[in-house]
Amino acid sequence: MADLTTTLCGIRMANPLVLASGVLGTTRAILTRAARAGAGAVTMKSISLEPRDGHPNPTILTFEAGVINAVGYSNPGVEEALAEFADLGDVPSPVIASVVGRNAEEFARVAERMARLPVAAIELPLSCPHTPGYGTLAGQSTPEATREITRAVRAVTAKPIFVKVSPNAQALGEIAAAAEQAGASAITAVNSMGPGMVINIEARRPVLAFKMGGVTGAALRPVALRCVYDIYRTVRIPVIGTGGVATGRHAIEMLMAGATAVGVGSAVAGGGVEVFARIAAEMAEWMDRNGVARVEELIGAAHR
Amino acid sequence: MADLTTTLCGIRMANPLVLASGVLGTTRAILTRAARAGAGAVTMKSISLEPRDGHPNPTILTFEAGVINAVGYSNPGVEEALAEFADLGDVPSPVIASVVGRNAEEFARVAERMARLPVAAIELPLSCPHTPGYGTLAGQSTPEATREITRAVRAVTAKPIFVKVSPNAQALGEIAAAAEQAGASAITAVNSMGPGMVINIEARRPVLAFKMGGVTGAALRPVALRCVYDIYRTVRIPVIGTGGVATGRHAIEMLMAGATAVGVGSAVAGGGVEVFARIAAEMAEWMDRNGVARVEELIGAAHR
Amino acid sequence: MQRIVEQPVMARVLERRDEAADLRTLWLERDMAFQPGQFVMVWIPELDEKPYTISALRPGRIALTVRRRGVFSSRLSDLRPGESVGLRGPYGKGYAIKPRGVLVAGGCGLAVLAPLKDALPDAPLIFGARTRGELLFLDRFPDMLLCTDDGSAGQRGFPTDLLRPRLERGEVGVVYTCGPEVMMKAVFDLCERHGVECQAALERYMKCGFGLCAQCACGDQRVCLDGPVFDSAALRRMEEFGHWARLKSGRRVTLNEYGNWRSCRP
Amino acid sequence: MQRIVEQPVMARVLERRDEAADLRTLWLERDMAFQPGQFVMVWIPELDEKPYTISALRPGRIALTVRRRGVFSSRLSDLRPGESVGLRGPYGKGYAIKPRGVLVAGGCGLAVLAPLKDALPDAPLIFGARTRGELLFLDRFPDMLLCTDDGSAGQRGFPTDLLRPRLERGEVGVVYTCGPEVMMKAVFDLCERHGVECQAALERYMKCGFGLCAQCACGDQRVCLDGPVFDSAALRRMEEFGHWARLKSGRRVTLNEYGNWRSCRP
Ligand SMILES: Cc1cc2nc3c(=O)[nH]c(=O)nc-3n(C[C@H](O)[C@H](O)[C@H](O)COP(=O)(O)OP(=O)(O)OC[C@H]3O[C@@H](n4cnc5c(N)ncnc54)[C@H](O)[C@@H]3O)c2cc1C
Ligand SMILES: Cc1cc2nc3c(=O)[nH]c(=O)nc-3n(C[C@H](O)[C@H](O)[C@H](O)COP(=O)(O)OP(=O)(O)OC[C@H]3O[C@@H](n4cnc5c(N)ncnc54)[C@H](O)[C@@H]3O)c2cc1C
Ligand SMILES: Cc1cc2nc3c(=O)[nH]c(=O)nc-3n(C[C@H](O)[C@H](O)[C@H](O)COP(=O)(O)O)c2cc1C
Ligand SMILES: Cc1cc2nc3c(=O)[nH]c(=O)nc-3n(C[C@H](O)[C@H](O)[C@H](O)COP(=O)(O)O)c2cc1C
Ligand code: FES
Ligand code: FES
Repeated sequence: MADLTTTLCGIRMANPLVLASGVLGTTRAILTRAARAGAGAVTMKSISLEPRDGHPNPTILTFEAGVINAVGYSNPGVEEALAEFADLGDVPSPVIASVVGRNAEEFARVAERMARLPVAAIELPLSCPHTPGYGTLAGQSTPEATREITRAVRAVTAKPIFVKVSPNAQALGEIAAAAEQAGASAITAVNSMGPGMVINIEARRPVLAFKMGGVTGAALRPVALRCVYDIYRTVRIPVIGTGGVATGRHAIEMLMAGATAVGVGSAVAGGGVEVFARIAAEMAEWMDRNGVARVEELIGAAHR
Repeated sequence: MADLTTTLCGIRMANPLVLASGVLGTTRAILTRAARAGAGAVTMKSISLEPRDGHPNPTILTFEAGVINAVGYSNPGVEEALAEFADLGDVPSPVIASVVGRNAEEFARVAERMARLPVAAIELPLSCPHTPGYGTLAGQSTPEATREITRAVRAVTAKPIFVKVSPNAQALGEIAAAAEQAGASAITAVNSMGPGMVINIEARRPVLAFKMGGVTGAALRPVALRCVYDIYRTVRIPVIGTGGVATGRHAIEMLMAGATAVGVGSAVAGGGVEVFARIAAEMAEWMDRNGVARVEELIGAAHR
Repeated sequence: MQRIVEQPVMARVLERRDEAADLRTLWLERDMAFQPGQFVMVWIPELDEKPYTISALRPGRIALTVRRRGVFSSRLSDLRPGESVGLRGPYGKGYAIKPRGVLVAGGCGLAVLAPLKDALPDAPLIFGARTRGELLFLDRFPDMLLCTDDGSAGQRGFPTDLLRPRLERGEVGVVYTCGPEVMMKAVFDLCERHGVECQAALERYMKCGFGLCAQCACGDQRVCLDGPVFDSAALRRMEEFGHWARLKSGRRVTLNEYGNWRSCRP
Repeated sequence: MQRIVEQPVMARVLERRDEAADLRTLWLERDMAFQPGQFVMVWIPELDEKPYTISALRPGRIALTVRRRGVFSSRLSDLRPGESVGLRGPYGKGYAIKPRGVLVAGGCGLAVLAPLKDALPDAPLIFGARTRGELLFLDRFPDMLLCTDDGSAGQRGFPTDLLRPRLERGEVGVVYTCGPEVMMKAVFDLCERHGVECQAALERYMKCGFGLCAQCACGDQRVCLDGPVFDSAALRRMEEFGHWARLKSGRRVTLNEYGNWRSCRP
């Protein structure tokens, strides 16, 4: 049987699948469930300094080609998160803390505290397209901001830092390079796309309360794949390829584009928590059929 | 029965549906067929100064959520186009000429000649994501380039000019405003998204010969809708809302987001040339059921 | 792969009817395959979207029974015939029907159990409210076994007081309950003592409604998809059941602090 | 809405066999529901993708018969067992079977008609080539009516010479043809004079293969989706048939200039 284990920035994973931030990751118990269901690593929903209610509902919809959301970083704030995730002993996979802030200083303040938890890495999404004050809407999706924020966080923790980038960024290569230079350990590519909009024609109104929201799932997949391909050529740190992965074939495409690990989020909507075990099984089956013994043989294969 | 006629920059259309550039529009005979099949207006495949073979095959694929292409502006060049489209007498709908160039001067040279044809308008795609020397890859997707190119073309023709923008552009509002100020008559929103990539895992290679290509169809729809919504708030000239429209409901969503006309391209892949008549019928049926007599009542309705 | 489009579809209000103090039933134009215990997300454009159960179904129409409580439920209650709301769903897992069931409702939790009672007309239905003015569906279910905290109608006391003797007599196969979580916890504990299965419909703050965000987490369960109805085996594993719930931000608070809408108490 | 994923799926070469000068058949590992006249797009990674017909089918395998002509067809012909190519399709509309059909093939157009002959073993098959060395499938179809331009095998002359008497005798219900377009035009004109339906498989430069780009336009028809097989009614309306074709850029040129791959002449 193919060996699905992989190592990401020194973090041993039973398989390359990472539960993406914002999907399922609200509590320790749910993280535990996702890990038991087969996720090689699990990411928390992003945590900010203060509690946030996020946008009013509707916040999460699907359309014919994926998911669209404007949750708006609802989260209980770092204080509460330290309690919720204090004990991660029963989560059988490494846990990644996702940290957001309105500026470099805030990122550092939250990251410094979250890094005290028994988490394997700190992820910094600089790329949310629908939360005023954060991500793209706060100008965090530029090489300069990326450098500044990554440096600030690097100064407060020795843990691996994953910088999460936007598929919309025009200077994606430069952003990834800036992150690498500033001390990032890996690039998570990508966050949600757009934003997009859904209008209900009987109501004559955008459906999301925030009107627009990030597009993920199938719609994002080819764009995410291209971002991973580009970033792999630009930086030497590993990439967590994220966007639209729903099958073992999709995951292997991501690996071949250059990903060391593969994020899975929206596929939980159609496939349930069981999606991790299914994708892993499909990967193993394909690898066996094609004489591939280890995941490493696949990473970046489309470049050779 | 609902009245589907609409007027776009003085151009009378039997319905708001426009055949998008690059789909079906290679010859006069095919344009005639699309118009007879119910397209309210039809757009030619983009024409450049010299003939272009475009990228090698594979150039056009579909994935689970839409179409991905890197055709690379294959076209017979302006000289040949003048012969092909000299007589448009049997095309029952207005014809839009799509013109591309490597710089403002080339745009003007091609546009000046194409404008002598009996075409209703000249469309300028500044936004192709996969053709070196053109569009996004030539830096045409900025407010400055948009202004310069639009001005140059405005200087050589009095016909309506449609400036076609990219869904990836970060300064979309500014680009639309620059186009308007420089004399554009309408904004076509949007061109293809990304680019994206598709990898064949058995071959371990990107499938498109150009490796990456623009993403269209269902995947693009919410992003296109948001672009139209944003542009409608920014400029006073009309918008041709294009991206992923495949049903009457989709077309009405575009109108409500602010479009005056609605482009249809990728839907031809699943729906055939018949897609225009079907979408128009679905629109009329919805309008009848909802007491909407005329298309104008729908334009921008989601903003009110 | 996601194939189902989770978006609200507008439905017109056909009629409305006052049920009790602050409680109103709205009939909406819609056909729906609905299992008792499931819910729909109700969208009022430009305001919010919240979960509600369907309290009755007829061909071409469904009913929501809404307690006027905050801004949203008030706006919903005040909708007039001809106006529309968006509906998506139904979502979640309903009650699993087993022999010799007893229904135990508290307050407007009866809205959830009402279609189950329609499906099981011979099953006993115990209904408790704080006071006579908060009783509902008295005409619809004339055989209800009533109790009130203040004794103003039916027996004075709690629904558990009416359930206990039946459990002791060994005549109960399964208990279906919906109401304030403290009440459901009491019902569950009682069932546990008698070795009888209990199915309880939980309420948590919801966003997606289809299992993606885990905003509705209770223990490691998503109330929207894994529930809202949970059986004894699941309830036993849920440390949070009867104790904690999460606010919109995800902050965990006591049930009291969470505000217990099903108690129908402001 | 687009639901089918149009992407190449790799298929292994199982064996190869030389058919004639420069003509080779490759057997690929694939099951496919295929109508004679349809085609597949064949992808050689990092080179190009081109249309080919399936010249024979067996359970679990399909055959391509390829004339070595340019870079692509040479690379394809040279693939060794165990190597793979990508296939997508089948695409297009095949021949519509009608009573009393006659097959008329020119050059490697026989590759297209071969599976039709397999399906209609009793239908006469007229096959013309320039010279004896370009004949193929002689063992597969021993009953073929042969002609060569130079008389080196079969009757000296063109396939039309063998078709004409049959038309005159009124024994032909429909003519299925594939070959150089000038030949097909001659066959079509002959059929028109005798009031007999003709079905011809056209060849144009292709990109998508599924009707989106109209790069393959002939008149107002897309050869990839509306064809490649067209009946007399359609052929009559196509001004370009027999006269013009389009290069990769879309430039319209004479058939001579286009290069007539089906003639199997360099
Ligand atoms: C599965 C389910 C079924 C429900 N069925 C019904 C029903 O049939 N009839 C009925 O009257 N109510 C029902 N509710 C409750 C309903 O969703 C609203 O919470 C309630 O109407 C109060 O809304 P409000 O905005 O008017 O009050 P607010 O003043 O905004 O809120 C008061 C309290 O309601 C709760 N609440 C608010 N929003 C939500 C939410 N999205 N999800 C869960 N709780 C929330 C919170 O505890 C809050 O403290 C149901 C809830 C769930 C989870
Ligand atoms: C429906 C259809 C079925 C075909 N079936 C067969 C078959 O069974 N066996 C076979 O040997 N060939 C077949 N062909 C032709 C084949 O696709 C190639 O064109 C041929 O193999 C020459 O390719 P090349 O690259 O080697 O030659 P090149 O030197 O590149 O091209 C020589 C000439 O081939 C033609 N050509 C090149 N590319 C294409 C293309 N994508 N589409 C159409 N014509 C093209 C042009 O006229 C060109 O001038 C078919 C073509 C079509 C349209
Ligand atoms: C409902 C939802 C909420 C999300 N919330 C967050 C978040 O809080 N932080 C973050 O970094 N990414 C968030 N994302 C983005 C995902 O982590 C992921 O990058 C994206 O969805 C692409 O992967 P997918 O197509 O597999 O879903 C969210 C995505 C969805 C669908
Ligand atoms: C195969 C293909 C070729 C295209 N070629 C062009 C082109 O030459 N010029 C152009 O402006 N847009 C081109 N486009 C973009 C379309 O005109 C349109 O903007 C885009 O596809 C979004 O609409 P859709 O989702 O309805 O297809 C092309 C799109 C496709 C799918
Ligand atoms: S509300 Fe999103 S998972 Fe339950
Ligand atoms: S090859 Fe694209 S339409 Fe025929």
